[in-house]
Amino acid sequence: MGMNLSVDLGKLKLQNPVMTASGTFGYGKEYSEFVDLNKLGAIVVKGLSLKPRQGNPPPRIVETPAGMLNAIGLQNIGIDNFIKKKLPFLKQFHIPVIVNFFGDSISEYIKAAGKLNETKGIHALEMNISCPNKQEGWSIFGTDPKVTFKVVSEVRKVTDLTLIVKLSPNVTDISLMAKTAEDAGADAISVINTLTGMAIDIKTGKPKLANITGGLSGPAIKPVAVRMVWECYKTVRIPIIGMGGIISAEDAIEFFLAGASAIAVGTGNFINPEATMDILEGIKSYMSAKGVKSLKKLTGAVRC
Amino acid sequence: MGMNLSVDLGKLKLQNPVMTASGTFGYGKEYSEFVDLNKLGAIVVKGLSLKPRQGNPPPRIVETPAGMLNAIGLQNIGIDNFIKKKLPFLKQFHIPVIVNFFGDSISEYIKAAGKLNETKGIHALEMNISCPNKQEGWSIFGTDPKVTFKVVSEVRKVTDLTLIVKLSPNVTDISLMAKTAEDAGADAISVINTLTGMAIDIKTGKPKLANITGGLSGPAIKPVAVRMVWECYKTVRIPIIGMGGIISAEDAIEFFLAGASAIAVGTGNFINPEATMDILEGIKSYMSAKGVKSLKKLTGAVRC
Amino acid sequence: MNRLFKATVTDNKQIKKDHYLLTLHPFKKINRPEPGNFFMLSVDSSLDPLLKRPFSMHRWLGFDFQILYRVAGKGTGILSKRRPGDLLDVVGPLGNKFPVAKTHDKIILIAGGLGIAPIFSLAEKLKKNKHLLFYGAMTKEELLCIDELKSLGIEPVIATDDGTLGYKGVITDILKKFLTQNSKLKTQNYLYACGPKPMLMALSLLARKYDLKGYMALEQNMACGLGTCLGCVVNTVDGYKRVCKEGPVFRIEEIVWE
Amino acid sequence: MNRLFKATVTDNKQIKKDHYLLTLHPFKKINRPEPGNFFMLSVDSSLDPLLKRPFSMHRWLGFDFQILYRVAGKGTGILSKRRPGDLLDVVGPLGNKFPVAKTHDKIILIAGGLGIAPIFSLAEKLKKNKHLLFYGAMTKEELLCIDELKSLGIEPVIATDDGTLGYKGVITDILKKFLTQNSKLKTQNYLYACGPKPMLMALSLLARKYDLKGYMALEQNMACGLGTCLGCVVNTVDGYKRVCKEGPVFRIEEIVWE
Ligand SMILES: Cc1cc2nc3c(=O)[nH]c(=O)nc-3n(C[C@H](O)[C@H](O)[C@H](O)COP(=O)(O)OP(=O)(O)OC[C@H]3O[C@@H](n4cnc5c(N)ncnc54)[C@H](O)[C@@H]3O)c2cc1C
Ligand SMILES: Cc1cc2nc3c(=O)[nH]c(=O)nc-3n(C[C@H](O)[C@H](O)[C@H](O)COP(=O)(O)OP(=O)(O)OC[C@H]3O[C@@H](n4cnc5c(N)ncnc54)[C@H](O)[C@@H]3O)c2cc1C
Ligand SMILES: Cc1cc2nc3c(=O)[nH]c(=O)nc-3n(C[C@H](O)[C@H](O)[C@H](O)COP(=O)(O)O)c2cc1C
Ligand SMILES: Cc1cc2nc3c(=O)[nH]c(=O)nc-3n(C[C@H](O)[C@H](O)[C@H](O)COP(=O)(O)O)c2cc1C
Ligand code: FES
Ligand code: FES
Repeated sequence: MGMNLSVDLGKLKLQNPVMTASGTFGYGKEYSEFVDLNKLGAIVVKGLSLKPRQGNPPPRIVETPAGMLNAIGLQNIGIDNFIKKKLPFLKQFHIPVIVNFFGDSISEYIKAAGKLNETKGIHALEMNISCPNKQEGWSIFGTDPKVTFKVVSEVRKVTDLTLIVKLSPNVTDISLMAKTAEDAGADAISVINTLTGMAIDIKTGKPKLANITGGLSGPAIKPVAVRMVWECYKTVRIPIIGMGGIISAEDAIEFFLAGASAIAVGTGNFINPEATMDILEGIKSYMSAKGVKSLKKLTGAVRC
Repeated sequence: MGMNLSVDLGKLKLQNPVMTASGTFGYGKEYSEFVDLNKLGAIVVKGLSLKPRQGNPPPRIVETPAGMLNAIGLQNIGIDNFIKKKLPFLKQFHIPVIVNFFGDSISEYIKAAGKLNETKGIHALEMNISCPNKQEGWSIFGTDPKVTFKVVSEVRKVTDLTLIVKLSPNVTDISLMAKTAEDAGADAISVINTLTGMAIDIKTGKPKLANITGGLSGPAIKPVAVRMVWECYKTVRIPIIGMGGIISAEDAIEFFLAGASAIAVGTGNFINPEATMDILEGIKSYMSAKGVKSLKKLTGAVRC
Repeated sequence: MNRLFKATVTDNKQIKKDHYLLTLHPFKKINRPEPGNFFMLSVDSSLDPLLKRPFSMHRWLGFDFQILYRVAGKGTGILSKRRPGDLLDVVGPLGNKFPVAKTHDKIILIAGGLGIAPIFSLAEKLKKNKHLLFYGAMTKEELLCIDELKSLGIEPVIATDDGTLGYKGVITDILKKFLTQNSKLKTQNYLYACGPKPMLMALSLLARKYDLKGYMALEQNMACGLGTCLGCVVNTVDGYKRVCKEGPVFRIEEIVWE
Repeated sequence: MNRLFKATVTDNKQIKKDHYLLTLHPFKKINRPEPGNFFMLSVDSSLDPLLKRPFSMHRWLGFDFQILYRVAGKGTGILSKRRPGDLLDVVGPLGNKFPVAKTHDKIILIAGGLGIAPIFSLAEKLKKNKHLLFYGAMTKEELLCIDELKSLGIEPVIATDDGTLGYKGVITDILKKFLTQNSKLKTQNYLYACGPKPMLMALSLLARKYDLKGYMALEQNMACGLGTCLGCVVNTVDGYKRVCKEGPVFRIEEIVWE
């Protein structure tokens, strides 16, 4: 019916706007039973670092009202293992593979990006500068604009892949962070990562997470995420990947209207393993009911 | 049974820690049908300004997952009308009346505080430097530490009442804001006000709130609020009034363990008009079940 | 009297496609609700939906009462699944009522769609010979309580958008015809209306044109229902007023439609 | 086969104070669940509770299957209110199974509390003469499935903390006695256990002391149930392993209790 769902993220073209949020879709394999991966806009894998990491002790997750806290602590198999053991599976599919990565220092970011840049079968990089689960001093990558500019522009130098910077919502001014990422050379931004939260078990008097605090995700944070996407949209010209509490097509459309060019489903996958496909179908139905021929028309179309 | 529930906020002593959150309890009268006001720890009234304000156009509220957005726009009858028409009713009760107030400029803050300071029957002031519903440039009172220090220390000069500063959660570093308020002379801090959020009606393509954005409250934000109370507790020595999503005694106790000396119930009043009393009873039951004789023992007692 | 109470669902009947009639049995004697009053109902103890939902008093049965509702979204969807024996938390009766003065010669009631819920209670309260009821809906299938009205001796003037019953057209157009044909009707009458916004806007114009007085019950998103949150305001000639407290019933001429 | 399916509640029976037996009829043929496997169930379509809840396969009825559960909080509270005809979203069967080798001479099953849910399915699968079942609970009132076990020809060794049925004491103490009295039992046997953490910790110590091999099914908070979120790990001698993927059944000696 001639509907155009395609999305441009820098040089990268997605066939449709439905992506997976890093850390919620593993390396794709587990969900391939529920979702025809070839139908996704792109797959974003669990955050990787140069070396494998064992992550935080359990308990690592706890449910909260309409949301969940996680403190996985960036457990991952490391870039080398990913390339050897996980990437071959993903290469079978025709969709872009986007690798989410992070480092403990600027030089680690650079090394990781350089290594990923050389690897065939990786189509874009998503820099996580915002994960709140790490120790003191680290969160500065995503909250101090000067440091953000530095780390993003250094990474920009070592990769010609589409570079997405994933922003932390735990800041006073998200649009400043968005602008900083744009100025430093990002091709796109992901908005938002998790809000830092905490839950206490009043029976034991102990935090419910071994890590004490964790990242809040799920429907509870959707209003904050939509607002941040809208603020970023008013500020930057690079495309925005919207995420935070998307579990239905209606949610996804809210993000498009607020200014997102693409969206990612995170916690929604846990609630419904087929969420991404249901959302894609729902977006199509909405567009045809509204007579919208091109998805690009929806981006930022909120009438304020 | 000899349980001590009292709380000290500066010079002010509360008989128990259960307060009402500004803007959710009117001027007390409406809820007096459901709650024996004499049993509250304190009553905090709707935010007042020097002049009456008509607030934002409707729609002003919309429900979100486990939360709600409001954009009342600080509608209020003004300090003079409050003193004339509402305060006499409140004076009948033996509990402290805490007046939440705000201004558009430092001089308005000072004038408002001065006027309230002279008024008999007002026991403490809560400065709202954090309401996210106002126009551009205003939110700086609650997000720029330099401005926060200035406005709080100026207000401190004109009042000897207990001065509570209510912090905005829409900041990168809540503990810095807490420290700033403490250094500027605050006797206590309220943590947290609402998170800025947005919701879009995908049928009409318009924001669900006439004001576009609004403040997110209710259970959805509880994990963020608990985390912020905990961060403030580690940083300041003045008492913390915890709020954000408290609807049950269990929620309240979480805040005490995280570091709150008292708590305030906001959105919870809408869900259950008797919430404050149910919470007070629940706190007592918890304390007697745990053999805790003094509420002060619970404050900050989380075992990390 | 404390207006918070628990009530048992004694019946929750699907009366038309999306429409249900809920009968509630309060645990204690409650204040007698008047036409125009509403209740805030918790459909569930879950945190989603979070807030209570407002519903007009539809029928007062002496101790029990009834709510007539349409499944409009999540909350009403859950409500439609409540079964006899289930418990609900309720606050009410709330708000003001339709002020019916004895002196009014003849009263014209106008209901659009679910507006029939409170208008029915008003019709039931009035003597049947003292009023005329205009009742419009999208289609025949959405006309409610026709039999109940008949058994009260009330024969409404009916209009449906698609003409499947009564006049074809919107109810305000039919009313307009009546008013032009019966010039006497015009001044001696009071209008009492409830219905969707476009209907009430049309009615306001009509009232201005024919210099008619009257009242209408409005809706607005609500959080507290008690007048404290200031969330439910509508714009009036005297500034913002709260639907839950100064309303839901307002004088027709005081509302400023944007 | 796609393990996401809808199932109809055909029965949801309260069998003891807080304990329920849920029978589900899947809309499609599902993979045969093995003892140790579990399912993720949506108790509701609400966003609170948000996540699916994990429950062990208790009894496989050929096409339908049963879950034995205790009301532990909000989600199980809601589940207990589901009635025949209600629909639930389910993912499963998930996780690994109790690996029962043919060569094991004699098998000792140990269930503590609700641990009987999966242990029962294992007992049902094994020949009755090949195993001994130790079953402990707080009190007689919390012992489940006793009649069902009997009808399978299984006579469990029972212990209750308060001595209201069987031995008085914790089940691991009773097991210990047995082991010391029957030294032969020790080496030729495999333990298969499920129960609360303190029981499993005690069992681990016992296993180390008597050099017994075996398996135990663990629990952990879960979000995805599919191995992707890395939320459900437990510490093992080889580092963190996911309860939903490498487990829920682990070798006794590999678990590192903190
Ligand atoms: C004073 C008053 C009396 C009412 N009487 C009745 C009645 O007798 N029968 C009846 O069926 N309905 C009545 N309503 C409307 C009813 O409250 C809404 O249909 C209901 O709250 C929708 O809840 P939901 O969760 O199903 O829908 P949601 O999923 O919350 O929303 C669905 C739609 O309903 C609208 N809506 C949500 N909340 C409200 C609200 N508080 N008021 C108006 N619209 C809302 C939303 O904007 C949306 O378009 C009344 C409303 C008011 C204010
Ligand atoms: C593999 C596996 C198999 C299980 N099999 C069964 C079974 O057959 N029968 C049964 O009754 N229960 C079983 N459980 C436990 C069951 O999942 C929890 O009791 C349930 O999730 C509690 O949900 P709730 O909303 O009622 O409780 P909540 O209100 O969420 O919490 C109540 C209590 O339950 C604990 N809890 C919450 N989620 C989990 C979880 N995912 N796993 C363990 N504990 C949790 C909480 O820490 C808290 O102490 C199993 C758990 C796992 C991981
Ligand atoms: C269990 C879990 C693990 C996550 N891991 C990562 C990660 O490794 N890197 C990252 O950038 N974001 C990570 N996130 C954040 C998500 O990608 C997403 O930004 C966030 O959860 C908000 O979206 P949601 O509400 O749809 O889940 C993780 C989120 C969850 C819930
Ligand atoms: C309808 C509404 C009006 C509010 N008005 C004010 C206000 O006037 N001044 C203020 O400082 N906070 C105001 N707040 C914020 C609350 O006092 C409270 O900080 C916040 O809602 C978080 O608590 P809760 O989740 O319990 O509601 C308002 C909140 C709501 C929901
Ligand atoms: S609903 Fe709160 S003031 Fe009307
Ligand atoms: S529950 Fe997600 S990895 Fe196990």
